[in-house]
Amino acid sequence: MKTAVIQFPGSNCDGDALHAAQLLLDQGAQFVWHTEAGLPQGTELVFLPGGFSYGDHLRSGAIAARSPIMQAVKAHAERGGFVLGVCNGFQVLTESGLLPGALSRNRDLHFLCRPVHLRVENTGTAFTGTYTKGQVIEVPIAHGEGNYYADPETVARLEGEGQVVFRYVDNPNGSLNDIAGIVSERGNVLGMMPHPERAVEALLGSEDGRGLFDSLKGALVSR
Amino acid sequence: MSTFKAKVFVTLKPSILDPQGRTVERALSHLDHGNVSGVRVGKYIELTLSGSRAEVEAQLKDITENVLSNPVMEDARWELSEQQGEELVGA
Amino acid sequence: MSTFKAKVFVTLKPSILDPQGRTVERALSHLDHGNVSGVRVGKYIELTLSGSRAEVEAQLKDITENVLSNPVMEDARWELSEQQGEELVGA
Amino acid sequence: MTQAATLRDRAGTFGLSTEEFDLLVTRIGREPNALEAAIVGAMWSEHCGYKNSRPLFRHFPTTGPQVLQGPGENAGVVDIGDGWGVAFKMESHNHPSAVEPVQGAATGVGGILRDIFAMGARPFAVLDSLRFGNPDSPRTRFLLNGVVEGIAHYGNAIGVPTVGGEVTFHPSYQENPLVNVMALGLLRHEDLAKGTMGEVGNTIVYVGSKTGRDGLGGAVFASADLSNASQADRPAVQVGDPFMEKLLLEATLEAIQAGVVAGVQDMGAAGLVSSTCEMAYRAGLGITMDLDLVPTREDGMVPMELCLSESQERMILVPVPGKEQELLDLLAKWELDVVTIGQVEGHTNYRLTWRGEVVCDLPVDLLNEAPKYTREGIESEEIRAKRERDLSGVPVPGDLGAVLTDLLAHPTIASKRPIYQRFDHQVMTNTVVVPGAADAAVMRVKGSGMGVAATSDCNPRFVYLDPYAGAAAAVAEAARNLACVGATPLAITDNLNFGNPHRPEVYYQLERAVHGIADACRHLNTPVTGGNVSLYNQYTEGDERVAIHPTPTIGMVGVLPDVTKRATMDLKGEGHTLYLIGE
Ligand SMILES: Nc1ncnc2c1ncn2[C@@H]1O[C@H](COP(=O)(O)OP(=O)(O)O)[C@@H](O)[C@H]1O
Repeated sequence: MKTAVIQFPGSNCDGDALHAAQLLLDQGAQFVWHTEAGLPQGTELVFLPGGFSYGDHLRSGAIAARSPIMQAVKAHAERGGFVLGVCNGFQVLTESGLLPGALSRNRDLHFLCRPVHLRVENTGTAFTGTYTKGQVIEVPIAHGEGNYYADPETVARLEGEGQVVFRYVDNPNGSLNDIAGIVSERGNVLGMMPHPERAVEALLGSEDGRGLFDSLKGALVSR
Repeated sequence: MSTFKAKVFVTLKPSILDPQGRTVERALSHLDHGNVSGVRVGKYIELTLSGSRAEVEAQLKDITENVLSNPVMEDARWELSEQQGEELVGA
Repeated sequence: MSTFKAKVFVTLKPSILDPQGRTVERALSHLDHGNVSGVRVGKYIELTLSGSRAEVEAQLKDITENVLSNPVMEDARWELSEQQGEELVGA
Repeated sequence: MTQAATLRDRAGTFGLSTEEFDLLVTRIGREPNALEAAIVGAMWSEHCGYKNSRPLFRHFPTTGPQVLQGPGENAGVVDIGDGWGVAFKMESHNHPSAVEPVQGAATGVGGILRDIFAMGARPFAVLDSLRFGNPDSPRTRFLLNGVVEGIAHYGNAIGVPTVGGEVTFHPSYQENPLVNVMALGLLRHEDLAKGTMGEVGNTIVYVGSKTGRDGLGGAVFASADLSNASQADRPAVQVGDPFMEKLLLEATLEAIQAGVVAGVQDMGAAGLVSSTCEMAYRAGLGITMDLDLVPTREDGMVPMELCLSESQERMILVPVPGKEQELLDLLAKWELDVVTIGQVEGHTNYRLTWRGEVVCDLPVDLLNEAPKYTREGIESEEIRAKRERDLSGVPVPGDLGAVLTDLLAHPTIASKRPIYQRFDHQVMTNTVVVPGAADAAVMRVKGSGMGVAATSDCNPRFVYLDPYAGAAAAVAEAARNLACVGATPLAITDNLNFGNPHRPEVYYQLERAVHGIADACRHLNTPVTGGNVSLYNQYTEGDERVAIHPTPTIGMVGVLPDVTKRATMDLKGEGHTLYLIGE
């Protein structure tokens, strides 16, 4: 699966995203700098990594969402291409309107880094096909602004359409409905606060994030 | 062409819980300021713009609504005043 | 006893680096707002206080200077207005 | 003459004693101007010149086959095999953190990270060793919360994991907390960079943030007694911007790896002056710089401010001759302020011009060779009595279970999870042994099977009672912590936090602790590759000067040839056997 990892100034999980993509998706995964106007030919997955793009100044993800490459990412998403936004990447997705809602400061105002348990709520997406419904997986979080918010109608729609893909078993940040990750209406854009790319090697404590990458690979084959 | 000084106020929508405001409020009540309530913490941004008034007004509205605030959870308003000569510095 | 609505504005002292303002300014210039300069990002805090005007004024000064701002690196100013009945809610 | 007399009278404001001022006059054969006096004061301060501690350093073992870079550069570097090296160093930001804990701690992280990437190494781990006063006091809560916030703010944003540390509480740190931060970076041997000006004709490039008036005189401030006067010093707060530093880090490493950098150093204490002075000294050459070219954040800045400002996130790069434009082009991508401000000269002076005039012209050697003071240490009678106290009469508590729960409840011993979970300890996806899993952290080296382990340790109460044995024990504890995760100890960095060295009982502690560290390192074959000294950690209580507990923090690095063989301390299963080894 041809993967483009977008690098914004201040991204700091870009290397981790690339490492996971190269390990599990495609040796040829590559970085794309935020000032580029287009994605590399044949890009199948856009990976918006975690970190602190533009230092999280103003609002996390706000400035990155307005950078040139995001036009290309939007076009890719409109074509049905896969987009995965993790942590800061999720914030960029909401700020750019590719996913609904917003992420605000954690309930207790502190940055939190620790493993959390997620329940897989919908296995009918390209990102979750290899999990079983209701399966609980362990994936680390590391964020200060992961408190998901959307107006009640939007939340009702997300719930009704099965767009809530991952839910915290024990809500660490105050997110509405314990939402940890959502997909777009078409199901091709996933944003999540926890870091699946940090949970793909047993050496680092958990392999539960592998399923997401395996699912994507499977989804591509069955397309 | 003139120079304008703008002040932008960004606040969380009233319906949204403000954990920071709540924390400040709690801290104040521990400090014997129990008569303080309704604390909300927002952003205050100062900027200087140059151009004609009409242009600058349109631009500021755009910047305020589309960059400086996120309409999903924030309200924003702005004030604009024309600056003369040296007065620009300071404030 | 009356109810007052206070607005507090906290800004970094002019001599102190404002990384946030600097980043926002640069981002705006990339978004074709090159005529924007002097961006400073501070805090805007709203609170409600009850008491006599004199008490509340003294209290607000104290809160502003010692809790809401860090005098080591920030300046703060406040505005106070008396509220009647239902007007309290909303900005 | 009258003006010179005035300068001499206020030598103290430049951090110079009258004797030192006279020495300066003798050495240069004329009266210095105020800027020169201030520059000398900064360069001869404890922070930059180590005038009280350097004579003791010769006791340290500093060599070994594993040492790629010993003391004297921005950081030490050890060889871990397969062409990889680890750069590491520890630094204190005690006094700034006492004044403004968030920014004080944050800029402490920023400063030590710059030391690491100035060596050409990519920072890949941070550890923090923190000491606070009485855990129940509001001031301690304020400081602790602020310091943790500051470390998190900077480390998390720049994307270097904070993988370990320690937090202890003791009343001696009530006013003067200790914030020691250690950083590690990974490099290929061929990328090892040096803080040198290189050769005559090289240009000097300033890169990073603009210079403001912040942190002005911080070097002097950091070495001065912390007293109520520090309230007035408060505007001396420096604000850090991890975002800017991230850009600087990427730009610097890219430039070093592109082979266009002959020398590099960060601007730390005493800012522009100390970085360029040290680089000139290492090259044995003079330089000329034009202060008018320094990018400024504010109007009307004067030479004293331009020279000594401690604005954060700034570096000096010296391009490889002929690659100047390549370097400037490369830096432009990162949108940093970049300007060529001077060049390396055939003479041996440190020469600065401003508005067309020479405003400083001093020998590079003089600036870098601070007078050294060997003082006499005398053990405090009071402490000796405490140490020698006969403990045989102390009754054994009846309910040892209750004692155990009391001990476990003490904040120094209790779980530090509420602290370390505020630090991103996994970014970079290398952290194999995370905080809480063992007493040392282990990071893998991607692209090899190896692991690097690190720990920081010191038991100040032990050092207080017996500086020699206590300091040696800190080294031994660090080595044990590494052994317990399966790593072979390689080398140490130290951070000597002590009181006022003019006091004989403090100097005694410093001297004995240095000997303790040196001897332990010799036994364990872990040379000292660098370190930092923070003196004058004391405060005024009534009329009395109270020194902190002497705290020589030891940061140790080790290697695991096979990172999958790492060990953690949790019990792995029912029926396993526990052994007690050692005495
Ligand atoms: N300030 C800190 N920052 C990060 N990790 C910390 C900090 N303090 C303690 N830790 C981590 O918490 C764990 C327990 O530390 P500590 O209580 O000092 O253990 P011990 O006393 O057994 O050495 C270790 O993994 C240590 O690295």
